[in-house]
Amino acid sequence: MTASEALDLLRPEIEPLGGQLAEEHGALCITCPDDRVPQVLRKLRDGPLAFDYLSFVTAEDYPPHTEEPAEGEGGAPREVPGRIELVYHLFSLEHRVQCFVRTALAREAPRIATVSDIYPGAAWHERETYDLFGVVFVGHPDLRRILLPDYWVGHPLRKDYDPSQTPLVYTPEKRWPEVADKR
Amino acid sequence: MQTGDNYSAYVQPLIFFFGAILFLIAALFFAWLLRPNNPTKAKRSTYECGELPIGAAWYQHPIQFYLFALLFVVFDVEAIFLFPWAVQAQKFILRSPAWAIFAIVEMAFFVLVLVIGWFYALKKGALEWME
Amino acid sequence: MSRTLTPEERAHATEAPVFEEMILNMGPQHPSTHGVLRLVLRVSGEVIEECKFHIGYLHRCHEKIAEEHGYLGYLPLADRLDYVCAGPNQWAACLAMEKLAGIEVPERAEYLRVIAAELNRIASHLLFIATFGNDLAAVSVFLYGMREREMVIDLLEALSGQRLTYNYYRVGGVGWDMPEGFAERCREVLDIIESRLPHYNDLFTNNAVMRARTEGVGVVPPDRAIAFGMSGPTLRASGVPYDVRRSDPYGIYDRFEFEVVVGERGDTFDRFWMRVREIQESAKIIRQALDQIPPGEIRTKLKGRFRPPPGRAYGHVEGARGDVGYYIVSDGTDKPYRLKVRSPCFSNLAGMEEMFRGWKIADVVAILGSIDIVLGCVDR
Amino acid sequence: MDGIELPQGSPGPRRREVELQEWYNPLASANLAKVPVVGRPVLNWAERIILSWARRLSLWPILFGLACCAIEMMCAYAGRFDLDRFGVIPRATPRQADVMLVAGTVTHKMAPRLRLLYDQMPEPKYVISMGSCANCGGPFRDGYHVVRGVDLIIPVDIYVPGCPPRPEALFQAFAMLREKIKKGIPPVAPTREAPPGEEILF
Repeated sequence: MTASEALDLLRPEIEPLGGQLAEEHGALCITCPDDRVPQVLRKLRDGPLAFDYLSFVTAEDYPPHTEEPAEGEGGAPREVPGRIELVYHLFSLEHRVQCFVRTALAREAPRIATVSDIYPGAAWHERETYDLFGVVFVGHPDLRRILLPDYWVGHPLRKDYDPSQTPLVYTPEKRWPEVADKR
Repeated sequence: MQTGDNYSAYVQPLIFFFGAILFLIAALFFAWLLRPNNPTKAKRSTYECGELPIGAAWYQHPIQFYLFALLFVVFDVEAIFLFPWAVQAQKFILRSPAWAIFAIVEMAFFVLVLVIGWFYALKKGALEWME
Repeated sequence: MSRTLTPEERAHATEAPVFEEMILNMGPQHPSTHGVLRLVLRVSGEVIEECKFHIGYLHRCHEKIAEEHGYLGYLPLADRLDYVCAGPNQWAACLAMEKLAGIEVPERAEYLRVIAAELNRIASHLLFIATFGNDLAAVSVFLYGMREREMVIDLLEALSGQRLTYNYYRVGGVGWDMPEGFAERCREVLDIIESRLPHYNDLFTNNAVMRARTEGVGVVPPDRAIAFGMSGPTLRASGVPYDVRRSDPYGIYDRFEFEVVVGERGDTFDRFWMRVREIQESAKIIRQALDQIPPGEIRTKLKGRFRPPPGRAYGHVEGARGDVGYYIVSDGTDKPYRLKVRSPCFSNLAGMEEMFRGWKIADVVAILGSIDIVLGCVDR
Repeated sequence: MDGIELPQGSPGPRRREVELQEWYNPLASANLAKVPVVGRPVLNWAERIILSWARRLSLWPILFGLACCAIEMMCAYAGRFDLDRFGVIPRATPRQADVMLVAGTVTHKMAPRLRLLYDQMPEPKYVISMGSCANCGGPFRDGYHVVRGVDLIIPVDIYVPGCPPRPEALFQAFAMLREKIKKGIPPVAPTREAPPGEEILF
């Protein structure tokens, strides 16, 4: 089944939930407001196309930047607020269709409802997105850092992350004492 | 000790006995003398795959561990008795068939007694792990 | 004189034995965790009550380094993601980059990519058989598996000059061409390996102890496997025929006829048997590829620096452990704005936390070995 | 510490008379006081000849692979490139190991565990840093979570370049280590009691 057929098959179901559907590189792409994500995913999973396979959940960080007006109309450069875009990639096993669900969150304190009750596999992906981006998933059974040690400060994959936030023990300057004199 | 009593047969095992003890003591003594000695707190910490151990190890171990250990000891001791018998059995077998049967039956009886014990444990379910 | 027990005494006497629990730590340094994975097991006696994974001991910041080093700077590091089966990782990265830039790959390069990827898969499955035997204390299987793997590694070394991280795939094609005499040598090695698989069966697969320890142990039901996003032989062993080469075809896999191996019970033995059977399937593919390979150039030259137009692309490939994917967002410069690696072992491991409940400690080693995780791929 | 200043990885000083550091020579420590004066040269000779012969021909590394180099290490242990013939048998616990073969990338989460494992090994112990990740951070040097070289954590005796180094490079590493023991050059630094402020942070 190609993406375009899937598109109009799903349009009546997703449109009322405020999702815009598009077709990109042969994959379905749905952008929807962040509070509607659990319903959209539940409908996709239980819907006609049965997207039962959650491939991954990740985020993209867009820091605030000033945008010059297009050449046409003048006006002061607009200040685009920063946002974090979440990406859910779904796959339907028997219909062989891919689907990206995208949503945008505020950049300072990104919060969104968890989908680990719909897809249990999302639990670890959400923990990793929390660990590397700082997106808090409300209702997650066990939201802690999965990759980085607990004493880590800051979320590394954000564009404005500077590594010096975390006091590290094993750095060239702060060497384990008895090894220092050997260098 | 009247003259004529011949204890020469005991000399060889005694030499063997004291030689073994002497060898043991010498090995331990030289090891203690030559090994570096550099204990630190980190070295004495318990090895838990590279982590600091969680919780105490002194807890009520389930009784099944004890059963397994008991069965192991029984059959280990049996193996220890088998080795010297196996060395001597060759003489008996080469001497004559009658002696050969005697040697085999003797050890078979010993093994049979333990097999009965093992069979009892097996049927009693001591070898399965009870949830 | 004996007296009858009062009801509560009877209840107390016949209630199930309650053992005290102990926290057992199969920590980062452990022979059977295939790398630096830490399992914290809450154990009552021998039976496991609960298991928690601690990962991140090999988190090498692939995604942050990709944003700093750029596309072609990151490509060699893609090998070091799943370093046991290095080829397909790079193929997935190249696939995503080619989708972004819209680059065509010449015919011969497509065939060379298939040959290299399938040789990688055979080498990885042979290493799996070796380490799985080692986990079940059959050390001679380790030596047999590695002996066969050395022959395949020699072939890959002839292709790319490296033993483990081949750096063979380029954006738009392949790095080097097949040396002459490679095809015959490759067929020879495949025949030798296929003739030796029955030896493995007699030595290991039909061994009663191995069967007792793996059949019916650690069963992964199909719906839980799909719900956790598992992929590769671990998913197919549970009866779900999801193989990226068939479900979402890439490259020229539709030209070869091979069979997607599917298991029935989804237990540890099926997961092992999937990989043995997949070696035969990969050998079939390589032979067909070697017969049909056309002459021609092996790479489309990139004009100047590689700067794909802004956009998003997702390319995924069937690695030895499952569905390896690269989700790349480009903003027009030669550095990716965001590069997300979808690693199969991460999802395979996620689903395993609940599979250990109720099994004994010795079974943990067998189950963990059968899902064949590589920690570079889990921690990225 | 006033030990011998050694350029890393070099075969060692040319001087015939090697001055053993105080902590390494077991006879210099508490044991020596127990030995009558006349016996000391004999034990010195025993240490220099017999013990060093025994130590260098049975170097047991910890079974401990971090990343890609671990696969090459496995190939080195397996049938074709057989490390066992040099007496190198991997042991699972640090208590029975002489050599810590760091094969792979060391990350900040793994570093304290690695340090604890190193401390739990009995003296005399040596460290072979295998692969460019362990030598200096290698291809992942710019990672925020990667320690730039294992010699920030533990003193390293032999560095093996390569990513991953071939099994033959590992053979040369063990050969150089045997040479170093034969010359009586002690490991780079002993395990000292960690100073109060610097206990291992977990």
